Amino acid sequence: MNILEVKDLHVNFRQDGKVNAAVKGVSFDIARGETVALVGESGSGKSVTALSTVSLLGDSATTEGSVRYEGQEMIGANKQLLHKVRGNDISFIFQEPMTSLNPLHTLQKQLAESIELHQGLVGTDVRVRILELLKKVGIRDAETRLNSYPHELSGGQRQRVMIAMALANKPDLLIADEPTTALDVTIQAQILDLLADLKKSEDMSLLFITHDLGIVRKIADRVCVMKDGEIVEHGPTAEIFENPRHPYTQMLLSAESTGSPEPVAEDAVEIARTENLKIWFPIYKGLFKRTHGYVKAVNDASISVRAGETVGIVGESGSGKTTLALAIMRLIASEGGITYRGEDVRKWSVNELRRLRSEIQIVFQDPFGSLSPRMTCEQIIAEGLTVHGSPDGRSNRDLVIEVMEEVGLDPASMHRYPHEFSGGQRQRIAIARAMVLRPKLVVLDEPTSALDMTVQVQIVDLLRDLQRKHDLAYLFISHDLKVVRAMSHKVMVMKQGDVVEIGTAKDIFENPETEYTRALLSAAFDLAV
Amino acid sequence: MGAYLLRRLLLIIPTLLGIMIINFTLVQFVPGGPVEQILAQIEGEGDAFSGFAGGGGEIASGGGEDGVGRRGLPEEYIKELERQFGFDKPPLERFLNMLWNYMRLDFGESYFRSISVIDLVLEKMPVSISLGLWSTIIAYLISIPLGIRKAVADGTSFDTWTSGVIIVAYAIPGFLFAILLLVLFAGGSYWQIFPLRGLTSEYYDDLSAFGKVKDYLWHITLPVLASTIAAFATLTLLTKNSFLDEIKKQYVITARAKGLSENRVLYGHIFRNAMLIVIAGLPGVFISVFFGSSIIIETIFSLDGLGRLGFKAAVERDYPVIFGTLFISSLIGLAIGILSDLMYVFVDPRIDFEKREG
Amino acid sequence: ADEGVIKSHGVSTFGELKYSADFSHFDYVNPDAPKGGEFSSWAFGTFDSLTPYILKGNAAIGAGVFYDTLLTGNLEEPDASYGLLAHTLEYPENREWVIFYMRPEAKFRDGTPVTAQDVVFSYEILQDKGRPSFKATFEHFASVEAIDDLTVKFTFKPEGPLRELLMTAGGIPVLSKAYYETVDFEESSLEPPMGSGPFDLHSVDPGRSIAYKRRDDYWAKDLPVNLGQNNFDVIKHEYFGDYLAAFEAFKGGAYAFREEFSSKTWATGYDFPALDAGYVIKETLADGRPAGTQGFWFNLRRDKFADPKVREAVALAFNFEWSNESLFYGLYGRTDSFWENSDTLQASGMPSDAELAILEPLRAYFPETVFTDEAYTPPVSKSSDLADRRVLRRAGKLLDAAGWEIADDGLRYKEGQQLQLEILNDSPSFDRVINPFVENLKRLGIAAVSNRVDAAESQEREKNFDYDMVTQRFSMSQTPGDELKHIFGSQTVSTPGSVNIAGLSNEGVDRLIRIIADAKSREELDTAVQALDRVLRAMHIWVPQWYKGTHQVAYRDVFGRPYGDTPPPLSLGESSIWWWDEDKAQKLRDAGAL
Amino acid sequence: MEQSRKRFSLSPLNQRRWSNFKRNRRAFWSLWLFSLLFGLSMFAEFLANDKPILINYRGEYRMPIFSFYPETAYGGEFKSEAAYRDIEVKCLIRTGGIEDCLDDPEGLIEQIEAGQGSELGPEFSQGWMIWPPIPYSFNTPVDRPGAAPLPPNEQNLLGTDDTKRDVVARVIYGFRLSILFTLIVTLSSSIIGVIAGALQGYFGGWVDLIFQRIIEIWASTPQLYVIIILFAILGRSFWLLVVLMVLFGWMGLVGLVRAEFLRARNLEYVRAARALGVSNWTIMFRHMLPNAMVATLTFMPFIVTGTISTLAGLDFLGFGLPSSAPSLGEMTLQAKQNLQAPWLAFTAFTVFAVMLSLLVFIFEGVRDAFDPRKTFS
Ligand SMILES: Nc1ncnc2c1ncn2[C@@H]1O[C@H](COP(=O)(O)OP(=O)(O)OP(=O)(O)O)[C@@H](O)[C@H]1O
Ligand SMILES: Nc1ncnc2c1ncn2[C@@H]1O[C@H](COP(=O)(O)OP(=O)(O)OP(=O)(O)O)[C@@H](O)[C@H]1O
Ligand SMILES: [Mg+2]
Ligand SMILES: [Mg+2]
Repeated sequence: MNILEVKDLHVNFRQDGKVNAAVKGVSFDIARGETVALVGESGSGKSVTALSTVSLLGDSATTEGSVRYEGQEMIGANKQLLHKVRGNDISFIFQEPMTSLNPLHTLQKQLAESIELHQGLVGTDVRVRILELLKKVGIRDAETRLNSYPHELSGGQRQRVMIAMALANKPDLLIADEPTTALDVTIQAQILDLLADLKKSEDMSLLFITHDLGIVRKIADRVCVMKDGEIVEHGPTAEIFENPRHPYTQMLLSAESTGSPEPVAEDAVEIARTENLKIWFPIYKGLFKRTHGYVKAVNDASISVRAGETVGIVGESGSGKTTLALAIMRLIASEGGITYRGEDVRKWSVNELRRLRSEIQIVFQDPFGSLSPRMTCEQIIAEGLTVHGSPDGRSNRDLVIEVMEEVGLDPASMHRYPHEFSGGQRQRIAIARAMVLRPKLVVLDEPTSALDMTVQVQIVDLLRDLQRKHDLAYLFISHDLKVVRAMSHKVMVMKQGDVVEIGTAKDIFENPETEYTRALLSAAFDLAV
Repeated sequence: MGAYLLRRLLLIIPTLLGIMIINFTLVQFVPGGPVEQILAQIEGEGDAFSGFAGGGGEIASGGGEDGVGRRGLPEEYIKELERQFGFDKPPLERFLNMLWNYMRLDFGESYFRSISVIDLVLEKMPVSISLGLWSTIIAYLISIPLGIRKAVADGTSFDTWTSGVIIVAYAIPGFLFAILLLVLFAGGSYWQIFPLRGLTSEYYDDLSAFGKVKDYLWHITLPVLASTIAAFATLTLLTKNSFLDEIKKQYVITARAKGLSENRVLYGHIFRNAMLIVIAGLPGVFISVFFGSSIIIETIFSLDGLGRLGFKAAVERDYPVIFGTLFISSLIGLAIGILSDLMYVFVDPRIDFEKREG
Repeated sequence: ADEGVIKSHGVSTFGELKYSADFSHFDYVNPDAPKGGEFSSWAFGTFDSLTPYILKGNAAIGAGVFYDTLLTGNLEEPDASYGLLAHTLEYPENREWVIFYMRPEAKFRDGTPVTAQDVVFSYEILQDKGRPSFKATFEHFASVEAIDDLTVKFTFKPEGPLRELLMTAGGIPVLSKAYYETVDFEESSLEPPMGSGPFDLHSVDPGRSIAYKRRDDYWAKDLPVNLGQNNFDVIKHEYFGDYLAAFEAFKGGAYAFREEFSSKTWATGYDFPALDAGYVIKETLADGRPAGTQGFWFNLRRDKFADPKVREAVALAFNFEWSNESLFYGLYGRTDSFWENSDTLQASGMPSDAELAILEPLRAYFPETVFTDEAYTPPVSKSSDLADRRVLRRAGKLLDAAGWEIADDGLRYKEGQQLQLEILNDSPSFDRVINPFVENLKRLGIAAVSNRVDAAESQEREKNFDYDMVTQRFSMSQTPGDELKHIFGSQTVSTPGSVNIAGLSNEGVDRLIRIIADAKSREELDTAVQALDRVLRAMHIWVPQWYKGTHQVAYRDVFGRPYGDTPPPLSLGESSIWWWDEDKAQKLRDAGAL
Repeated sequence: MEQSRKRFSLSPLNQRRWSNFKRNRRAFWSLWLFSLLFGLSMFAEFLANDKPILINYRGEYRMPIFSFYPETAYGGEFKSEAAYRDIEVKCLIRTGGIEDCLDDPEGLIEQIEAGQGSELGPEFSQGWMIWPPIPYSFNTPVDRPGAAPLPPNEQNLLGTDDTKRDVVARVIYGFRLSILFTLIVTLSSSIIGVIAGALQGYFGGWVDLIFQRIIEIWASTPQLYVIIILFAILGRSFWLLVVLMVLFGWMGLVGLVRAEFLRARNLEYVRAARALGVSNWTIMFRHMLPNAMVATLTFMPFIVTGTISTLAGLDFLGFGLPSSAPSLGEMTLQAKQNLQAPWLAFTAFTVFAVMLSLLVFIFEGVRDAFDPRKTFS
């Protein structure tokens, strides 16, 4: 019996009288205990389809068609039914974990809420259950983390909280929208195992939306391929992978970031370096917020990057990569030396720093959060230009159009607000914003996590292209080791705030020194096989 | 945070000092002083309230007591008065004296009554608390849920008509409304349902506990109604707009996806995010509960509260009362300011007060 | 006794007394008035003390009822006093001292006798610690001594206004010395103070109401001066913070007697159910006292007002008739004299021979019109239009004559100086009177403005004579005397804080005041006052305003009173000589209106 | 659309906002109505005045609203400004300055009306005047018999106030005065307040600490005394009150804006803007302010009316504008003192209610237009 049947689903967004069709007649179903993967182009309507199953789209969307959960019609269903089904029967893991948690509630509160609501547990039982869940999703020191707020967590940690929340009530159907994008491969494997367990023990069904075809191949029973709001092809996983019929599917399957970066010139100047960088976050306790201990995000990181060089930073989730990136950008306070082109920027005043900003750029791990909600795409991308002037005297508008095309965004959508884009589109806006300034050094924090393979290839090519042309230096943070390998000259491996290994990409990937790196690599490349 | 708090607490001292200096200096330049007030009183003038309390006689007051109006006060007695008030001393000396006394929490006595400033304030508190407490409670109890409902029902006819009602209510000048209530429901021409003045009846002390409560509520109905009528608009619309800002955010969808009921989503999740300003304003509201005052409503309903006290002291140049109440209320205000900043952090733990640069 | 020493049961300014020593009661009372019932009225604002006579605290209205005085007045004779605590007084013809012989039966409320020591004590403490006005009152007292327990002697400074001082002495409230040994006189309190007066405290609800109850054991209740008075068992004053609320309360029956001072309320407010049903009576009764001397006073200290023509012109711009009709419901009369509403004191027509006899020697000091014209009366303007062309024409001519010519901008200048006029005002209810006046002044080309300030500022500016024109009212005595020199005399012209608002400094006026103060008989006095009135009016030192020679009252129909439509000239005596009429009250009760 | 872009050269975002705003009919019409009323009131002198708009006197055109003419310029007797409402002056103008007007104006006017003007002799030269629809200014006493306040009739559509001045005229001028006053005050104090709050919230640290203390000190200054002192020194005037109100009014928003900024400065997009090298100023006002404006925008209409009410309150207590000034506050006070004249209360209330509703609706529209997530059908 099918647990979910979607028939001829249409979703339209109204905006300024215009209608924008995001989903155009999608039909599929999921049987009990089955895993269906929804793959496809970024912006093709996967998330929208998922959200519309339990009416979670905003007012601006009109949904037509039929979504039946265990035979009950969900579109236009009454509140009681929706409240009962949501969270208990159908659980969600949202694509953007960074913004999906209530910023003012502690982990414990957010997790406890659904447990209390649907399971009727109270008191210590809840706590026990929460700890159990957190352990399952691989969060270390779960106990000390219970009172953390979302902003104190790394991207991967937040994503795991989301997962724990979704699994808390042992749902019948789990809709997972890119659930592992922010996770390193070992954790990813752990999560996937967990899901598989649950599937087996609870007969859980799974709608899995992802760009990672490796995962699809590993866990999905069936695959639906979406493009432009329609399902262009579907069938059993093996079949699709062996024998893709639709040209887009074929393209998607064949796309892979390969190759390696151009070698760096011997005499390339050093753009930036850090020396023994240390970032500890104090843990506060009590009403008066006395410092109680420290989260040692980064302990002792020394790193250097030269013009035209890409340094890949990999490491388990929560190992301090983002923190390190932010510190290099001087966006958070740190101890230790940071030099930029040989100058010690720590002593720089705010104004001097600002000059620096046109040359070093960052793509944030949380694209949604990093886009001003009340500025349009165009304004956001052009912002840097208005500050620093456009590099070659062309009008901002032209440059914006150009860079949007480069990252694969439709320039026609440049007057939209960030929330009107898909996850992958937002990520590309963030990349466009950084690249339009033609900086010297770009810190890329998970820049491809929400991109499907075709776009990812396009972006990787673009980055390499720019690097070649302009001698750019990249600090490339990613869990996707394939992309790292394709991009990096040097790789740095981090673990719990420590740099465990650093070396050329070749060395690291071929002769990892530490056990940790080896585990990472094997997890990553085993999966791919 | 501890250091910040300490800093804030220590800064209270210079702030208070600054307030007192500014005020003291200012007062030196105000035309007329308590002596003039006494002269005016002796001549039968100088009631601060008759002007807007409807004392519109065209026969000027004059003459005053004992025919002094016909005679005027000899200059030396004016001097004597000044000496009594201490105005013969140089300002600096007076100021330092005052500070020294205040440091010992001795706020002195009113120039015009044998009552210490503290007792005077305490005497007026019941009225102010009655007005402040009830109207605040009513305003909050109605405005916040209403605002939330309006946010949820944004653009519907419910939203429209409630807006209409609260706006019209806001637009009614409070004192006009008060007068209207008084004439209609307490006056001698229409319905004599409510009492005209006061907080309690004369025979209050003889009433049973329940009777006392009833009597009290019966008395404050009209004044509270009059002072609350305008209070809904801002709070309701603020609530509504704050909610509108949050209601479509991603985390709300998460909350909904958990299967929470609409009310739990609204009150459990959005509320804290949306209402930072309202919640953090609560300590401030606390002040208005205790020191809330409206001269005009107090006047119309013959209530003797802090509103009248303050205005009277200002007009009569009753400096001990002015400075005393100023000092007390500033002190409380500064403390409340700290509290309210702490509330920010309590509501939104991401907030801190440290220096941030570009 | 010495020659020329007078011993009497009473005294008046010129010695004449209507009632002889053996009178049984005042004519205007009903000696058999029934006792009982309650009289209630209202008061504005709040009170917080029961101790009058000191600066601190806002004493409840009527708080003087706790005390007796040595002498007491009545409601017929403006300046006669009869013994109350004193049965006899003794004074020389020049009135430089007075001895009061006190009644031995006089007792304080606690039963202790009232003695001469108490009188001395009262004088001293009032002088030392009482309201500063007592200092002014006692300015010319030289000494007060108790000759024995029941005899007290006041001695006055010879330069003082001896004619009145002994009556002033007789008016001192007598406090209990013993009582103030334990109680601090200077601190205000809500404890009823110790006195020998006819009332005791009935109830007090701070800030809201005060009620006094008649003392049945009042030692003096059967004295002739008290007979037929103090008829109510309880006298109550309800306090309201708002005039309208007070009026509403009256309509609703919260208190029984109300005198209306607002022309608007009188004209528009009195049509409520209780009145229509006849439960409330509305009456206009004659007021026999001189009306207050109310007007806009020029500040003659300022050069621009030096020329009387300017002052007259400005006065012409005030259209009383229009104001009366448009703003006051026609309820007021125009004031033209400084002793308006007094037949005997105000000047009229051409000066009489007697007046001339006083005025002639001073001719040089006064404008010629004093002798050639009838006493000045402001012309009657049209009431239909604010601006009466005829009157404004006259005013314009006067200004032209004074050298203030209109320039091309329509404003008046003299020697490059603009004619400006600021009317200082501290009463919001006067705005509507002053603004039209200002409009008219502007039509004359005077740059006039109305400036409203708060009471203390106004007081400060008045104290320092920093104004062009200001509204002031003096309640003039029936028996004017030495005090006139404070208002019109040159001695006070530059004393800050004096009541010489106009800044008058005229030798002739000073001499006239002297004559008034020295008048030996009422006729002499009347003539002299008339002469002064005539002179002052001719000098145009003010813009006279208006007066009301009546009491406008409304009351529940529960009272009886000893007179019909003509009350005693000095007061209605509503709370003292009226009484509670149980029959009427019963009728109202039956009708459910009480 | 194309055209409007050229005319205002709106950015596409602002176009989107503007079209969103327009789609909110209520807000849109409120804006129109408000602009209309405001615009009309700017021409108050032509709507309600005690001087004619245009005079033809002996063939010469005169506009007394702009220029000063003494009565003598019309053949009259006074050298001060002609009182055009006087029947005598009217007669003078219509007859071309015939002196008999000063004695029997009614008769002469009748004669002209009967068409026998030419019989008045060679001096006669027919003139005319165009009067504003309401022939009273805010301070003109109305020539109607009876005691003020007079009830409405065809001569005074809303009756007169307690000084016998036409209420319609006073409302027109009062509206202008109040609106101008409040717009200037609100605008200035909001700008100052928002900037101050933004600086404090954004920078935090000592900037915040010191600034807050200054505000605390300043806020405890007794306004009433400052007003009294400055009035005593400088005299009562509109501009002085404006300055005073701004001086004390700007603190109202500081707390709110500060709080919003304290929160917003931690958000990721601020960090992103910082990473872009955007200046602090731009971050504050381009990135954060639009997101931290909820409270400000909500409060704005209330600040506007609140300012009017404060002005009214000051008038009420006697520390406001000069009493002859046409203030809505004075009208409310009169309404309270003259309950027997309900037209005063009615007028005051209506003016306030209309003004407030319009403002609230307008600002609601603005808020919605700036809300990226708001959808319009
Ligand atoms: N609120 C909205 N208003 C208007 N358009 C929207 C809105 N939300 C999404 N869209 C559009 O709908 C389309 C589908 O979006 P959706 O989020 O489903 O994409 P997706 O398949 O999940 O892509 P990604 O893999 O990048 O997350 C996109 O083109 C997006 O721009
Ligand atoms: N503001 C903060 N306060 C306290 N702890 C923090 C804060 N920000 C980050 N941390 C902690 O610092 C550690 C490193 O976080 P960081 O975001 O650098 O991880 P990451 O390597 O980027 O991980 P991911 O791959 O999951 O994004 C984490 O344990 C995180 O919880
Ligand atoms: Mg998506
Ligand atoms: Mg990270």
